Amino acid sequence: MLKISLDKLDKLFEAITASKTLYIPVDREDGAAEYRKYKSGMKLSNALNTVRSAKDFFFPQTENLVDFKMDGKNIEVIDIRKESEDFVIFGVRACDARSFTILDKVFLAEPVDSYYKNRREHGTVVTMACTRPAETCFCGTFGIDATSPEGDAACYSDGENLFIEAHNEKGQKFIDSISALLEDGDTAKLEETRSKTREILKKLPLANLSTDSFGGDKLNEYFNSDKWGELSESCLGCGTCTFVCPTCQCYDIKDFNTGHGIKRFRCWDSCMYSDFTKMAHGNPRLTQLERFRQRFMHKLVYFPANNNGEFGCVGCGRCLSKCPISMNIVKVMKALEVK
Amino acid sequence: MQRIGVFVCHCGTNIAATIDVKAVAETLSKEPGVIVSQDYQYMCSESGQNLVKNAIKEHNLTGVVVCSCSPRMHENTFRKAAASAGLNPYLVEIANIREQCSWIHKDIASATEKAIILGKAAVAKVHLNAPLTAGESPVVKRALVIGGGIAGIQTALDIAEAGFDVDIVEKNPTIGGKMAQIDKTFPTLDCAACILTPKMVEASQNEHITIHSFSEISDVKGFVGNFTVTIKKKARFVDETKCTGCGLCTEKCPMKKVPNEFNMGLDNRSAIYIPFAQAVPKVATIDPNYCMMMKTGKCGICSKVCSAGAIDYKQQDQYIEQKYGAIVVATGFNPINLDKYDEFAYNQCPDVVTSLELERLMNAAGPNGGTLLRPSDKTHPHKIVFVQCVGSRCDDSKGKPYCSKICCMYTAKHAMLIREKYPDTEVYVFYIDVRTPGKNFDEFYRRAVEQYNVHYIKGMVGKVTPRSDGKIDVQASDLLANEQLHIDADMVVLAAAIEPDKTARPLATMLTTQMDTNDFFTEAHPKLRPVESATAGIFLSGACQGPKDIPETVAQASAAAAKAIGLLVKNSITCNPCVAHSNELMCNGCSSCEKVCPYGAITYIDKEFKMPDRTVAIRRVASVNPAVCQGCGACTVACPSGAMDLNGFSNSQIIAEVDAICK
Amino acid sequence: MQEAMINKAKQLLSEGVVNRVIGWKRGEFAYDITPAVFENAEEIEKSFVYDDFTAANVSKYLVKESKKDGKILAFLKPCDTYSFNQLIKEHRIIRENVYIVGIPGGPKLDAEKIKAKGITGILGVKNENYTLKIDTIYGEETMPFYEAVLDKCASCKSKKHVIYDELIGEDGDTLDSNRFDMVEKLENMTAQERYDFWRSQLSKCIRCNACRNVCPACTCEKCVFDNPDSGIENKAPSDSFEENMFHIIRAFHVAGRCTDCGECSRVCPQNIPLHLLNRKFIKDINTFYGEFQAGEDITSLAPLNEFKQNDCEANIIHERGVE
Amino acid sequence: MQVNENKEFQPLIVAFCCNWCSYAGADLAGTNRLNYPDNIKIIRVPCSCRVNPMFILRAFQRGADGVILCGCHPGDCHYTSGNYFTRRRMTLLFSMLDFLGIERNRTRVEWVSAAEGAKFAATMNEFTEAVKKLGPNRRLEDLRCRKQ
Repeated sequence: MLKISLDKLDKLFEAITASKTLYIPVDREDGAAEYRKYKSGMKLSNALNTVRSAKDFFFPQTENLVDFKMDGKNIEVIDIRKESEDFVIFGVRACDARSFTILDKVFLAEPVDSYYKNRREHGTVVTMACTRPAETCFCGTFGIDATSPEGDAACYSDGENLFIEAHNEKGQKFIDSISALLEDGDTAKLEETRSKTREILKKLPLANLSTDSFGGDKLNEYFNSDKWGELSESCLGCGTCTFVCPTCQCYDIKDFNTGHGIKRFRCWDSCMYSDFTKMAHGNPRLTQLERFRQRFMHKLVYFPANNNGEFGCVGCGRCLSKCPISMNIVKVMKALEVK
Repeated sequence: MQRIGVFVCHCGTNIAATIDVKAVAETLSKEPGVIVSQDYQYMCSESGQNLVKNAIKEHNLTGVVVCSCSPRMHENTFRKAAASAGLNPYLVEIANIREQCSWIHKDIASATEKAIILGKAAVAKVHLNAPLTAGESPVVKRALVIGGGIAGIQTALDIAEAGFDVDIVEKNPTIGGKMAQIDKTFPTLDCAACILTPKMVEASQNEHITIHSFSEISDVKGFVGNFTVTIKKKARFVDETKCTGCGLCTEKCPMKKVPNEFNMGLDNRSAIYIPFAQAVPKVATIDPNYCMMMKTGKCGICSKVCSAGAIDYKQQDQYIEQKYGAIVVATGFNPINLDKYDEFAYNQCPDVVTSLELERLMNAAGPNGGTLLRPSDKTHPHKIVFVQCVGSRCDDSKGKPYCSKICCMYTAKHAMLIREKYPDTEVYVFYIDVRTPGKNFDEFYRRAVEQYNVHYIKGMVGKVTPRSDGKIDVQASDLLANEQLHIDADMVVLAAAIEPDKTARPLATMLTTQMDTNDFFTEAHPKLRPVESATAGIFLSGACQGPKDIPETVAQASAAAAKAIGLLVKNSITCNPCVAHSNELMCNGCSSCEKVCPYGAITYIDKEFKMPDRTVAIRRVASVNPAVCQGCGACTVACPSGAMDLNGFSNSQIIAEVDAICK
Repeated sequence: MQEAMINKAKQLLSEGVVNRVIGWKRGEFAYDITPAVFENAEEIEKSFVYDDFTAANVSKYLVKESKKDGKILAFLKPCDTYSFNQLIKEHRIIRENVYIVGIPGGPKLDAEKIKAKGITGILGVKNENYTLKIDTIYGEETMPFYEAVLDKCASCKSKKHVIYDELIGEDGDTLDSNRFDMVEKLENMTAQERYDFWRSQLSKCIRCNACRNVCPACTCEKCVFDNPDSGIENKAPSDSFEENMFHIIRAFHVAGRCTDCGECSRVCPQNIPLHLLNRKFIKDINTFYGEFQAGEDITSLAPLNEFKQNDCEANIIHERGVE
Repeated sequence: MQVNENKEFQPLIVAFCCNWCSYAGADLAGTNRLNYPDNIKIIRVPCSCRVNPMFILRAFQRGADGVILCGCHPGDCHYTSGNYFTRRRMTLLFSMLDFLGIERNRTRVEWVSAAEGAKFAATMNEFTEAVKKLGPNRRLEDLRCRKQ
């Protein structure tokens, strides 16, 4: 496999930025990590995950769709879409990488979301295998191997070198663009690291969590479960879980009056909000219980029902550490599952 | 869809000279919702108003914007015009392009641009105007007059004359006020008591008038047409209903060393007293600070001699609550305290007196039975110096910045009366200016100078020094002769400035009326609404509004009465529809709005609601009484959930204006 | 303490004094505690927890819970009692339906602070003489207890319960906290530095509304930011202005009502120090209008609902400190 | 609001004026032909206490460079107490804006009576100058609203 020494990472990043915009996870002052546009001197974060997932790159929190220019009584419609520039997201973890597959099923199915598609086509996802999973990780539950992340190209570290391999044509192009920096390397140590990580993954507290009880055919079993009341009673109805989630894909379309025109934009929405999918008659889900149930039923039942059994969760664990009242999909699955 | 008409006024050249009104009309015609936009020479003229009215009818307008002078000037005019054309008057907005544009800017281009922006803001606002209907609130057919001087008495008599019940609340044991203390009145020199006391009697006998003497206002709630007032009847320790006013108790009372307020402390009265012979009500009052029985429990003579059994040493303050439709304030004035005026030796020398003290010294019912004697040695004064403007027209903090208005005339009166009665007495008057506008006033003053040879000297008295020989050295400057004078006077009379009664300010707070920095009540408009306060239903009578002489006071008292009657004859009054209202679905019952409401217009009710989660809940929500609310909007900002909004100045309307201006 | 609380809860349930208990429920890990309502002794035995991680302020839940049938037992930490009192003052809680047992408060721990040290794979946390022994997948780690304390507990304002029906343990006093230190530090910066500081903080906002939804002072039926009629409704921080608008207006709406419970900062997934905005208002109120602690009593007027005729003029802002 | 080399920066300033005192004071300034800059655009409110902090932020969002609030002098409020509440609210709000690093001279509260036309004009002249010195509002604007 091709490799580059870890202490030459900055050279690698410089080389990437020569042709494309590069985003890497970096550490913030508060200890958390976030993706930033690479600038010389930035250091790749060692954190397992960023607070916000990588979905922002393809499905940003807010996105302008169309502008209306108003002049007196005249309205002019302006299509503001333009071709994205090529960019690379580096260091995406296996869970987030899988989330793109899930988002693709939503946004690239007919009718295709042209805004999403545009970004997706121009973005190269370079993933990074995990070596230090956290107690909140449960990607294995969804068949994800944290040591073999998907993506256009994948990176693996053995502590000294970074190994890179392509998964597809786009990934190969990426590797070609930086090939001058790469050399062939011995993967013996890497394999050792990976198997060590696999051992750790097996020992994680949530390693035994199973999706066996869930799936597209389980609507009747769970919809009227009496567990929802207890599970949702302390839910604050905030959007934290939704907004840190790499697979949540709901959005609202709103108009913003700038004074001289209208900007029609979409922004993330959360099914936990009381005005989610508000229609002329009001909100279809009137209680927090219903809204709470919606989120988990969607991930565990409705989404697999419509997507050949694929679940709407990748086990990244963000909601486990970020929910203000520590209620999350793991607790829901454990409460509902049939043993 | 809105159908808005824009009307741009030239105001002759007032607007048109600086603003391209055609361009304004043209530009605004392109605003969304505007379907007609016109300009006209004088929009407020009858033909201008017709233009608006016809456009409303012809184009079936849903909103009107008039770009003209200040809304404070003609908003009502155009609202009425709209109403007469069938458009709700509150669908009219004014863009102020005269006072706030054409009159202050010179450059035509920029002034026109600004006028267009102001017009756009008004159009943006009118898009969101809602038709408002004024509510009605019933009127209690009873008036309260606070103060029982000549102003209060006259107001009460006039209101009673119209057939309405009226209560007078007077803080002293008798009504009559300052006028009762005055000897003669200018410019006719007739006796004050002779003209006042019949009115006092008339008031006491009028079936519509109730006099609460020795009483104060302790609380005022409510609003125009429906005030609830708590009156504190102070304990006088004499049962008013039993006392016949025979005066035996006052004769027999052993405690006779009490300074007599009515005679300005120039003589003494007993601890149980009737202020003066013609007092109304003629009822005795015990002064608990001096009464031996009250202080030591030993005496009780008055109780023993009272054949009516009216004495009650254990009497308590009583509180009565009464509803009124209108309130007239007639709290009057007092001469200022002269403690700060050491240069006039007022506190050092008993023969330096104020003009009001002089009134008592000269009055037949006064301490000397009407003979003018020096307070110190009871001798006739042969040389009297009058000092004008003591504390009036002062720049410093000691006195008052205003002219007390009555001093010039009463001093001329005093001088004339003294010269008339004691021709051997020399009278000097030191003045800054002599101000005698008024019917027969200047003639009166000239008589004092020409006929009675009163020495008027333009100049101020610098220092008054009591001498050991009993004379008073008055050091003054004669500005016309440009020389320093020393006069060895026997008496000095100070024309002390007058100021509002000390009870006025707390009262104003209770009434939520405005006062100026001198504590005079502020009228709603200095020219056009001189007897109304800015608070609806509160009227102003007499010197509480500013210094006045008796004829002016009486005139204003009758005017205030007329205004109060005008209110009382109505069965109900139309309320200002620009009031706050609470969206009960949003209200969370936190009480913030109630806490900031100056009118107590907000109450809370427990109401059953179908909640969004299908449950039924009883919630505490705010409810605004539209008759009480005056529309300030304090509550709208105190409300965190935005449940409180204000008609006519709603959040969305103001935001629309902001947006239009910042566009 | 947990034992005493469980016994008290079981006792009050069996005596029929209350029919429900609000407290905290054990989670998957050492730190993921969820506020919960317990209806019987078994549930309590099974999952009731009170330890170094039970930081959540449960008083806001009582807005809803106190309107249900029967009386509920609430275990309130000293800081929680201020929130509770403030809610009574604003007529949001029916006092008679709540039985309050005052319990000693923090300092409570912040799992994020442990994780920020690079400690991961946490399986258990023990406090041994104020050293945390953290059992992880990768072996045992240690760190000083006080380095893992929640910000809100690090500057505790009071150990005193301002309202309770009974207490477990001793009541404490109000404390001279250093809670305004950071506000002061910011005040002493230049406007540009302050601007940069807040930009870097507020730009992290993802508008999840956790701060608002957890806030015991934010109990509006419908928040202005959720109400399209308010003119400022928005779901996303579409522009840096929106970030400012949301946080300024939210802080203003709770000014004089915020008890400084610190929940806003505790729950922020982006670690924005939102409590500094509230503390700025509290500090200003104390300076301009006299010491005021929201929630201390249920009668005093909120500083923005009263005034003095000789209050300082707004332009005092222009005259002081660094621009 | 344009900045170019030939032309001095012309700030946009929103003035909220209470109907009873300051709006009347502005009228009086007009009646007396007392000039003040056309940068000032007045919005009439019944009382200064009607002004929600929201309105002020909204103005800045939409491109205002300064906001001034005028009301009756303390003690003279037509509604007796409105401006006292205004004073507290605005003191805290302005202090908060300052705390966030927004230039403090962009906001102002002034008490102007119906009789103080001259004071109104002078205040507006002075405030406009102060805002001019600061240049365009960048820290509290909404880029979406900026004119192209």
